[in-house]
Order: sequence, then C-alpha cells, then structure tokens
Amino acid sequence: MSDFVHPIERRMAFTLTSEERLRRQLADTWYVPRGIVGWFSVADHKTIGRRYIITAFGFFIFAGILAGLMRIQLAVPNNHFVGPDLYNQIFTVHGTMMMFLFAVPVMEAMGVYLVPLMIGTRNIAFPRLNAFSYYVYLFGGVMLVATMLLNTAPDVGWFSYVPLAGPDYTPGKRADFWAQMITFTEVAALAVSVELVTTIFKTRAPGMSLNRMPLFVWSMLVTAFMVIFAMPTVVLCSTFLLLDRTVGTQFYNPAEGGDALLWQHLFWFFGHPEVYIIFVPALGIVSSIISAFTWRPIFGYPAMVMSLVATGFIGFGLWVHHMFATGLPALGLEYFTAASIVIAIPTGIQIFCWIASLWRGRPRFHTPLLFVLGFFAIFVLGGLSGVTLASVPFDLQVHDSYYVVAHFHYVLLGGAVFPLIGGIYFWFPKMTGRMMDDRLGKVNFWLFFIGFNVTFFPMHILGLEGMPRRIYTYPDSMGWGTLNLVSSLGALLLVLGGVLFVYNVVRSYAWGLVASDNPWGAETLEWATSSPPPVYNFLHIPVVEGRSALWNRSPDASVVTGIRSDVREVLLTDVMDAEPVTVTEYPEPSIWPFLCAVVTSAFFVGSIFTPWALPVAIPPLAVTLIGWFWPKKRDHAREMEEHAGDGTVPPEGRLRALREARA
Amino acid sequence: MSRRRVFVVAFCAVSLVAAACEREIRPFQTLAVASARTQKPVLSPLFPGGQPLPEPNESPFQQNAYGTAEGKRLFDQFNCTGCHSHGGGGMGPALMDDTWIYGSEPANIFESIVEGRPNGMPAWRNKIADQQVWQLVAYIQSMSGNEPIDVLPSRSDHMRYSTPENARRAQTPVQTHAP
Amino acid sequence: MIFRFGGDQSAFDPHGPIARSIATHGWWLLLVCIAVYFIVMTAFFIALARRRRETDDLPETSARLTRNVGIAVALTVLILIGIATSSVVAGRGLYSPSGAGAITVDVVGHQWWWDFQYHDITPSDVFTSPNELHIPVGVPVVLKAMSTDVIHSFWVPNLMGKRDLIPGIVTNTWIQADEPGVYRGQCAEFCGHQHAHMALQVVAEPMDKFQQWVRHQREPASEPSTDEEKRGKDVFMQSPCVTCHSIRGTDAGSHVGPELTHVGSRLTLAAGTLPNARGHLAGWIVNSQSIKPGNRMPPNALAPDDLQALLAYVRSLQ
Amino acid sequence: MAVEARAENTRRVLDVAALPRTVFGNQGLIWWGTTGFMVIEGSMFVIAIVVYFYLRLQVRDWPPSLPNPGLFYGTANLLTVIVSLLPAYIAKKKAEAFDLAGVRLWLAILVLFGVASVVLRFFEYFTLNCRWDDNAYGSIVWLLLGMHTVHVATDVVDSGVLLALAFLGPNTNNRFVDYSENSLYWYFIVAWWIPIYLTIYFMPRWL
Repeated sequence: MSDFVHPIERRMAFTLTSEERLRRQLADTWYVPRGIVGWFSVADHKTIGRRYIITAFGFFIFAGILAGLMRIQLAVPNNHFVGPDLYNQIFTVHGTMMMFLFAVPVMEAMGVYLVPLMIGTRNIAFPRLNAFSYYVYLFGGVMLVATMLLNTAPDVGWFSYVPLAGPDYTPGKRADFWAQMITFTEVAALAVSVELVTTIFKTRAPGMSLNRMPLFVWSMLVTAFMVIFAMPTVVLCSTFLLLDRTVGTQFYNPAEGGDALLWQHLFWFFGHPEVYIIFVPALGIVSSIISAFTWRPIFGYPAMVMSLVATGFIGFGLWVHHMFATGLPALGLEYFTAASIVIAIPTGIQIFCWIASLWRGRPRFHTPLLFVLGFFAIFVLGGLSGVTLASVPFDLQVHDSYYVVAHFHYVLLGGAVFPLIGGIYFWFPKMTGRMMDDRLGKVNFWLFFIGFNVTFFPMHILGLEGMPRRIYTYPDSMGWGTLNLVSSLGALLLVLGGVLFVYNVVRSYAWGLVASDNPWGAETLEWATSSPPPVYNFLHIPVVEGRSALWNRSPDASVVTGIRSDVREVLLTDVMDAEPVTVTEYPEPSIWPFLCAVVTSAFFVGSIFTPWALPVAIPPLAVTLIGWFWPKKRDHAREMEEHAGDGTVPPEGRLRALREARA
Repeated sequence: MSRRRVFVVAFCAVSLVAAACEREIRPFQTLAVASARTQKPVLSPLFPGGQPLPEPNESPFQQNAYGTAEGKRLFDQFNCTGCHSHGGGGMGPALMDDTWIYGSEPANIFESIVEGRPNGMPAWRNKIADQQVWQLVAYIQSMSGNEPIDVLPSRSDHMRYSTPENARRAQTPVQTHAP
Repeated sequence: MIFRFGGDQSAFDPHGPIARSIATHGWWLLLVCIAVYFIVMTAFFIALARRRRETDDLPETSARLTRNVGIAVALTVLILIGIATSSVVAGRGLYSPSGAGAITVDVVGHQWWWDFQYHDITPSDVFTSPNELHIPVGVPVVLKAMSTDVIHSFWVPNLMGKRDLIPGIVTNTWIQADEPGVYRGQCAEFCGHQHAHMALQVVAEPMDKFQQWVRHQREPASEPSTDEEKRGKDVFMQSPCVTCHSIRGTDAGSHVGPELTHVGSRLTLAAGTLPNARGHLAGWIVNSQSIKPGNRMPPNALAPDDLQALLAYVRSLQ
Repeated sequence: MAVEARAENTRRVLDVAALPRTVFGNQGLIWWGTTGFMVIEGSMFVIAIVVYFYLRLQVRDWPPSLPNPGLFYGTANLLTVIVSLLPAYIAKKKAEAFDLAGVRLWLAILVLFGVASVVLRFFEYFTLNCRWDDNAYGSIVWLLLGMHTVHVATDVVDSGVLLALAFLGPNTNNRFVDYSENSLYWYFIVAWWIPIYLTIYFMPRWL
C-alpha cells in the first residue's frame, strides 16, 4: 500500500481509574441487547456460539434417542418393535441429523465461540451474518424434527441415493424435506465458514503471524476452506433432486439422458470431505487439550500444520471409494485406493506427534485428557479399519455392511465426539465461569468408553458375518442375534453416559466451583481474559510475542491502544504477519438478520410444495436484506467529529486531501 | 385473547398433522380384511346381480401419496395405457380432461374398473384386488389434477410422455352422458 | 467363541475363487492392522506411564523424538505401500473371469425380489428363475447386472463381493463356486421398505445336474393331475393372481410379479423370506403384507376351499 | 495527573490511532466477504458446468432430439455485460477517489446496463428451444441460465440500493468501499457469463 501508516510504539500510563473508565465504556459499547427483540438481535459471537452449541447438542440427543430405538429393534431377530416404514425414517433421520445438524454445526460453533478469543479480537467478522446463519440452521433442524413427528421424515438413507429418493419411488414430501434440510444447513455452514476465514485472516492480534497461530485455529481455517469448496456441490445436487421431484427436471432419469450415478459422484465429492470437516476441528481440540494437560507446546508444530492442510487437500481426492461396487473401470478404482491410503499418512504424523508430546510432557489426568486418550484408543482402530476399506477387493465384501457402520462410528464418535466432549469439559469454565465436576466427568468417560466399544466393536464382526446395513430386521437363522443383543446392551451404557453428561453440565452450571481466568494453565489467548469473557472479550487487545501466546508472554508485554471504545471498533491486521493495517467498525445488534432468516426459511419450506414460493418470497427477502444493510443516520455525524479527532482526512474535500497525500 | 391464540396455534398444528398423515401414511394392509367383497373366484361366467356401490371413504388411498404412486405404477403394469394412453386417451376415453362419462367420484371410478363399461372397458372383477383398484382410483383422479398438489405424482423414471401430473392444471369434473 | 465369523453369509467362509482371494487378502489386512494397532497403543501407553526425567526438555531429547517420529512415519508409509500392492494383486481377475464364461445370466433387481434370466439362442429356451440362481460347479458364470427400478446390490459373501444393480446401466461381473452347495446372498444397497427381505439362493450343482435342471426349467408348467389341482388352476386363472404372475403353458402371461412356472420346486418364497412350505404359501397368498409389509402383492381373501385348491395347484408346479 | 506520570505505572503500547479508518481491496473486510461468496458461487458454477459435460457423455447426439439454442439474445447479452465492465470500472475508480458525483453517475449507468441484461435474459429463455423437463440437457441448460440470472438480478438490485444510498446519504468514507466492492462483484458475474455462454450456446454446436 502506498499510503501505509505504521502504528506508533510508545509507553503510556495506565491507572485504575482509566482502566475502570475503559472497562465501563467498552461494556456499554459492546452491549448485548435485552428483551425479546433484543434476544433475537444479538450478534455477539459468544452468545451465538453458545446457542449454536446447545442447539447442536439438542439435536445430538434427539438423534441419539432414535439410535436407541434402532438398537431396540435390532436387539433380537424378527423383532416387531417398529415396522420397516418407521425404521427407515428413524435411521435416515439419525444419520442426517448426526451429520448435518450435529457434527458439522457443533464443530463450527466451537470455532464461532473460540476463534475470536484465541486470536485476540472483540467479535467474529460479519456478526450479523453469524446470527443469520444460526437462525437458518435452527429452523432447518426444527423442520427435520417436525417431519419426524409428522410421519413425513425422509426414509431413503442419509445419502438419499436416486432413483430411490427420486419422484418415482419416494412419493409424498419425505425426500423433499431431506433435500431442503441440506439447503438450510449448508447455507448456515457456508456463511460461518466465510466469517471464520475472514476472522482468522484479518483480525488476529498484532504479532500472531500465521506460524504462531494455535493449532485449533489452524484446524478451523482448514475446515472452513473445506466447507467452502465441498458444500456447494451438495447444495447443487440436492437442488437437482428437489427440482426432479417438484418441477419434473430429468437430471437423474436415465430414460431421458440423466444418470443415477451422477448423484453418487456429486454427493460423495461433498460427502467424503464432510467426514474431514467433522474430524479436523476435533484434531484442533485434541492439540489444545494435550498441550494444556502436559504443560508443553504440541510437538512438531510445523508437521502438524502441514498435516492439517494436506488432509484438507487429499480429502477431495477419494470420493469414489464410496462407489467401488458400482462397476466403474478397475484402473480408476485403484487410483482411489491409493489416494484413500495416502490420507492415512498425515493422520499418522499427527498421531505420532501427539504421542511424542505426551511422552515429553507431564500428563495430568483430568477428564478432558481422559477423553482425548479415549480418542486415541478408538480413533486409531477406526483409522485402521478405514485403511482396510480403501482396498477395493476387501471393500467389495464389507461395503454397506455393519463393518462400515462400525468403522464410521469409530472415526466419527471416537474421532470427533470424544474430543468434543473433552473440549466441553475443557472450555466449560471459560464459557460459564464454573468448573465441571471432575469425578462425575471420569465416571462419564468410562461409561462412554466402555459403552462405545461394547456397542460398536461387535458390528465389525457382524459385518464380516455378512449383515448388511439398513435392514430393519433379520432372520434368526443368520446367527446375528447374540452380537446384536450385546451391541444393544452397550448402547444402554452410552445412554447412561449421556444422561450423566447432561446432569454434570446442568449441575456444574448452577453449583460448580467458580473458575479462575486460566484454571488449566493453558497456553492460548482465550485464557488471558476473564471466565466467562466480557462482551468485548479483551480490555486491551494484546500483542502476541510467541507461538504460545501466554507461556511466551514477557512481563512487560505490549498492548494495543488507539482503538475507540465508544464505537465497535476492531483492529484489522494483515494476513501473513498480523501487522496492524486498519481499524474498522462492526455493526450494532439488529433484528433484521433474524427476520431475514425467518423469510428465508419460509421460502425453503414453501418451495417444497410449490415453485411459486420463489416469486412470493423475493419482496420480503429484499426488504429484510435492505433493512439489514441500511446505514444509520448517526454514522455521518459521528464520522465528522471522529475525523476532527484523528489524523485522517475529513469527509468533504477528500479529493484535495488525497492529491496532497499523493504529492 | 391469548386463549384464542393458543386455540389457533393448536388448530393449525392439528390440521398440519392431519394433512401430513393423510398424505404420508403407507397403508400397506388396511384393506387386507375388507378385500373379500368383490373378490370371489366365480367359476361360472354368470354374475348374480349387481354389486353394491362401495363407499368412497373405504379407501385409505384418497389424498394419499403412496396409494397414488402405486396406482401410477399399476396403471402402466396392467397396461391401462394400452387404451387410455397416459391419460390422453386413445381407444379409451381421455382421463386427464374434465369430461367424465360414468362419474368422477371415487366410487364411480371404482365401479367403472370393477364392472367394466360399454364400448370396450373390460370388467376387472376378480382380476385386480380391491386394494389395487383403490390405488388406481387415486391415480386416475390425480391425472386430471383432482388431488392435493402435494399428493400429485411428478415425473417418472421413464421416457417423458406429457407434463407430470403435478404440473397439470386441475380440471373440474363435468358429468357427460353415456354415448 | 465370538470371533467365529460363522453364519451363512460370512465373507471369511469362501467357496469360490473370488471370495477366496478376497478372504486371504482380508486376513492379511486384518492381521497387519491389528499388529499396527497394538504397536501404536504400546508406544502410547509407554508415553503415558514412563518415569519423567530432568532431561526431557533438553534439545537433544527433542531431536531424538523427531528422529523416532520420522522412523514411525517411514514405517507407516512402507506398510501402506505394502497394503496397496497386495490390494491391487488381490484385485486382479476380480472383474472378469480368467476363462470364457460357461453361461451368461441376467441378474435383474426388482423391489424386492431377484430375477435370474437364462439366455439361449432359441427364444423358446429362454427362461427365468426368480430368487434362485443355479450355477454349475467349477466354471465361471458371467452375470449381467441390471435393475428395473431402484439401485440394488447383488452380494453372495461366500462366492463374491458386491456388484450394484443400477437402472440404466448394465455391468458385467462373474461368479464361480468350487463345491456344490446352496449359498445365501442378500441385497446390500438400501432399496426401500423390504430391503431387509430381499435375499437369494445360489444353488451350485455338478454340471450334469445343472444341465438337467436347465432342461426341466425350459419345460412348460405341468398340467394339474388331481381334481383339486384342476380347481386350483381355475381359481388361479379367475383371481388376481393371473394379473401379475405368469405360468408358461397356461393363459397366465403377465410379468409384473415373479414367474411361477416351477415355483413348487423352489427352496424359498418371497425372496428368501419364507421356506417353501404349504402353510407359509397359504399365509403369503392371503395376506403377504403381514409378512413383508410394503411388498407389491395385494392381500387375497379367498374362500377356504378355493385357497386349498389354489395351494394344491401351485405346489404341484414342480 | 501525578499518579499517571509515575514511570512504574506506564507500560509499552502499540498505538494504532493513526491508522486509516477506510481501506479498499483486500485490506478491508468487505472484500473478504465478497470474495468468500464469489468463491462459493464460483465453485457452484464450476460443478454445474462439469455436470453439463458429464450429462453430455450419457447420450449419443447433443442436444438430444432438440434444436440448438438461438444465438441472438445470448450474444446480445454477452456484448451488453462486456460493455458494462467500463462503467463498473469507472465507478470503482471514482469510489476509490471519494468522488461522489462520479459514483452517482457511473453507478446509475451500471444499473441501466444491468437492467438491460436482465431484460435480454428474459428473452433468452424463449430462445433456448427446450423446456427444463424435456430431458437432462434441457434441465442443465435451464439450471445454468437460471443460476446466472439469479446472480445478475441480485447484483442489479444491490447496485440499485447502493445508487439510492449514494443520493440519500450518509456517504461516509466506508460507504465508498461498498461502492467499489460492488463493481468487483459485477466483474465476477460478467466473468462467469463468458464460460456459461459458451457452454449453453456453443457446446450443442461443437460437441
């Protein structure tokens, strides 16, 4: 930049009174609005993030209950607990909800809550978009729950293969609701990803160059990029499906030049990265917890970052290993075998680096670390069974059998949910200001760990014994009864663990020990502020001096001044080295994003029933959007006096001033 | 006031449930018990008198997406298309228009199928189970758009023959006289 | 023992060349993976349990760790290369038989039953065998995989891996059994309400018995001998049965449902759902929806004597 | 005050008060938001075009048993949007020079071009010579055109609102960033019309 202004380093006096004045001013500048209208206007990343997390766990519980119903149905052969019609809805909603309404959103929610704190800024970029994305996600999820209660739930499996999901073989509106649920959640996820990328690239505290970014932030960055490149595909192919079903397009109709495999290519081009979108943030959580509970930075930071990025790239190159049985040319299949096997390498590197960190550090076995250790025991096994699935011949036997069911529960529950629960135990004090009960936590862990393995390990054997997935019952003669019963009993332990977890959360929230700012002595910036953080996150934006923001912090560390506290000003830094570049202003809370989300949702649901929803929806949509972006009158007045203050040019005569600057 | 609002909400909820159930239920064996009526293997070609008109509300397939879709499949498989084409008509009358010679009520259509009609419509008594007749009835009504929009079938996975049922303009049935 | 991999559909109980090569490869995969798992876990537990030393934070310690991690990664890469190679080797000949196929059979998927169509140059000799694939032992049989409605997946674990049946696409695969026997298979791609009850039998017989079976299948249905069977035939012809099912040699010629010409000689009813016994057949005809909810066969309330006659006739179709 | 003068109460600070409050391009946030959504929509266009060629491989002749689309309106539209790059560019420059009069003028011209493009697009649908439900070819062609139409229409409305703001004010410094990034989004839309135009109108002739 030609007219690049450098910040000035100097010493400045601070007194308790000035600090107190600043604190008060920041508090009422970054206020969180009250009242009903206020509740729907909030744009603070912590509030929205918290709602995101709670909502996601709500769906997790609902989908978990459905899983319980499935285990009841399968516990004994020829069971008549639920019929095929209901069972198909149950397993479809279970899978759909776990993937689209729990796993991805909850990980992004952790990012929404933690990233701004970890990189030392006051709010997430585009806070109103953030609120909008939450409400769209919420309404999409509520819609799916409603369909389940209205006997209108999708019943074609979470990947809705056509033609079964097409107009000819799924009458009614069940599959349409599935396709629109995709649109809801993807709109939300894409919006959050754009916010996260911008936040991470532009609003890091001065000194936090890319090579000093916490691994969790790296993992959220990789995830956000994967979402941005993967999810447009599923939005597109589910739109094709909806159009085929409602207005009679022919995308998937072989008789009219369409193709059934097109769906599988498009869906899995999204669907495989999806797995890593869920799993990569969990890696970040694991790193945070390990470093905090060994009091050492993670071993091999550059290798870890490289592995995350590599995973993000390779993840797009192996979708066809979901289609080995379709009879595609053998040569292509072998390429995808190779690709699927290659992705084990970056994962391996990370596993080894973590083991090295544990070896070097002094582990303290609190609940969060226990969940991470459980993650090791489970995820390594799931990863290895994944390697076996990458081999075409072996996959031809176990594909779509319970072996696969076991595999992806090992990688998703073990690889993502265990670290997530650990992360909740880890960050709960930061989010609520109270510690979670460690003793209950340990019981909770062992219930989960044992319950999980008892439930899902037998499924490997069931798969090798030829039990296909998605069957609502099986004959006694197949000899699958015993293992299924064992598995169902294990599910009981999982349920107990879940209940205990919820109890622990509620109880600790009300009566837990009050937490200090940094109860675990962790290294990242979120622990530098109070627990729970104030609405403005940091009284002074810190200047980061090393990779471990807190551990490498010198006693006389510098802080940022010159950011106005009477308006919502945020410091922007440059992408690579986090040099201060400019100061920008974030919008106030507003009800418009919520209204816009309401209109959008109404449009999505309406379009299931008639194409006329589009023309009907456009005017209100335009109104809400204009309301959203319409400037406030006082901006102008404020800018006048603002420019009277600082060194920048006043609004009028800008051209002249600029010419002088150039000359 | 507030109670009124509660009532309205409750009413909407109930009607929503009702609509969804009617549309989405898969009544696999609702007619299993009652299906004996028109089905007696008759070993002599003589019929003992006329049959009582079945009540339309006996059918679980009106306004039901599953039944309509099954009817659409059977309409092909039983070769109704041979005479009626895909509703456009051929040897037999068109079924996607508004003219109904023998009545447009489900019961009338049921009878037309079971009893047959002059000028070529064969009697399908004992050849098509009641359950399937009712499914055909539901589909035949949908051909002229006389079903809720969310029940009408869309395109099939076949060659395209005409605008899908859910894209046709609904025809108000007009009773004409038998030729 | 829980690890028996028993049951009719075990992938580790191979009776054909394809299944055998996959099983061998699979055992190796599993053993390697289990070994790796235990090595990693050992390292993991040592890392947790070891006694901490003062030297842990010295740079040379880190250097040693770096070296060890490097070695571990190198080993991982080697193992993965090994797996990839063995997988490619095992994959050879999976897709097309070594020799020419003795016969070609169309495998057609329906909701929710299988149709196996045996071709022949003389059209009259073409016949179909629903839900029961008969093959000669020891020779490869070429299968043409196709579907008339949704995607199904043909899977007989004892003999071969999966091959999807995709509407609009015809792919070739093959199957071979090394010893005579009846091998159970099941649809492996979710295909709707009765995905769970879409099984099939592969009957492998010596060539001469197989030829004999083929000759028998080509014959039209046997004429009813007893009066009851005759009455049963009339019942069949004057009830909804005739609208969907065909019996070669009679007026019943519809192909909506499975062909019944030799239904009496089959092992199972309703795609492996019921054993082929008189009582089961009766229940199936009267109200199949209570047995296989959502299947395409409507309930048929027949008068008791009509039903008995019909049963006698259908059972007689050997 | 005396207290504040005491040395031990002072600490090192990084004073950013002098930094510019208004920056254009990738230094500011608006650019990142706009770019983010351009990437998302761009990858949707890529996938849609890939699908077009995938579907082409499924059939023997292309378009399957349908006449080729008529060229006139599509080409006219192409020319219109290419010419419209000029007002977009000038509007951007004027915005970056805080020249309000210039912004008003050229933004208005840009909106006019946008409206013209939408009108031409309306007639394009009638010259495609296929219906969306004829066959897969018709479906993907209508989808491509529809997706792009949505983008054009959105940005025309967007530019219209900005134009209104330019006249109603308040025209704060940062408002000029919006004016400038608006042109960026218009470039994106124009840039994508070229490959989509070629796909829709010439692939049927070339393939």
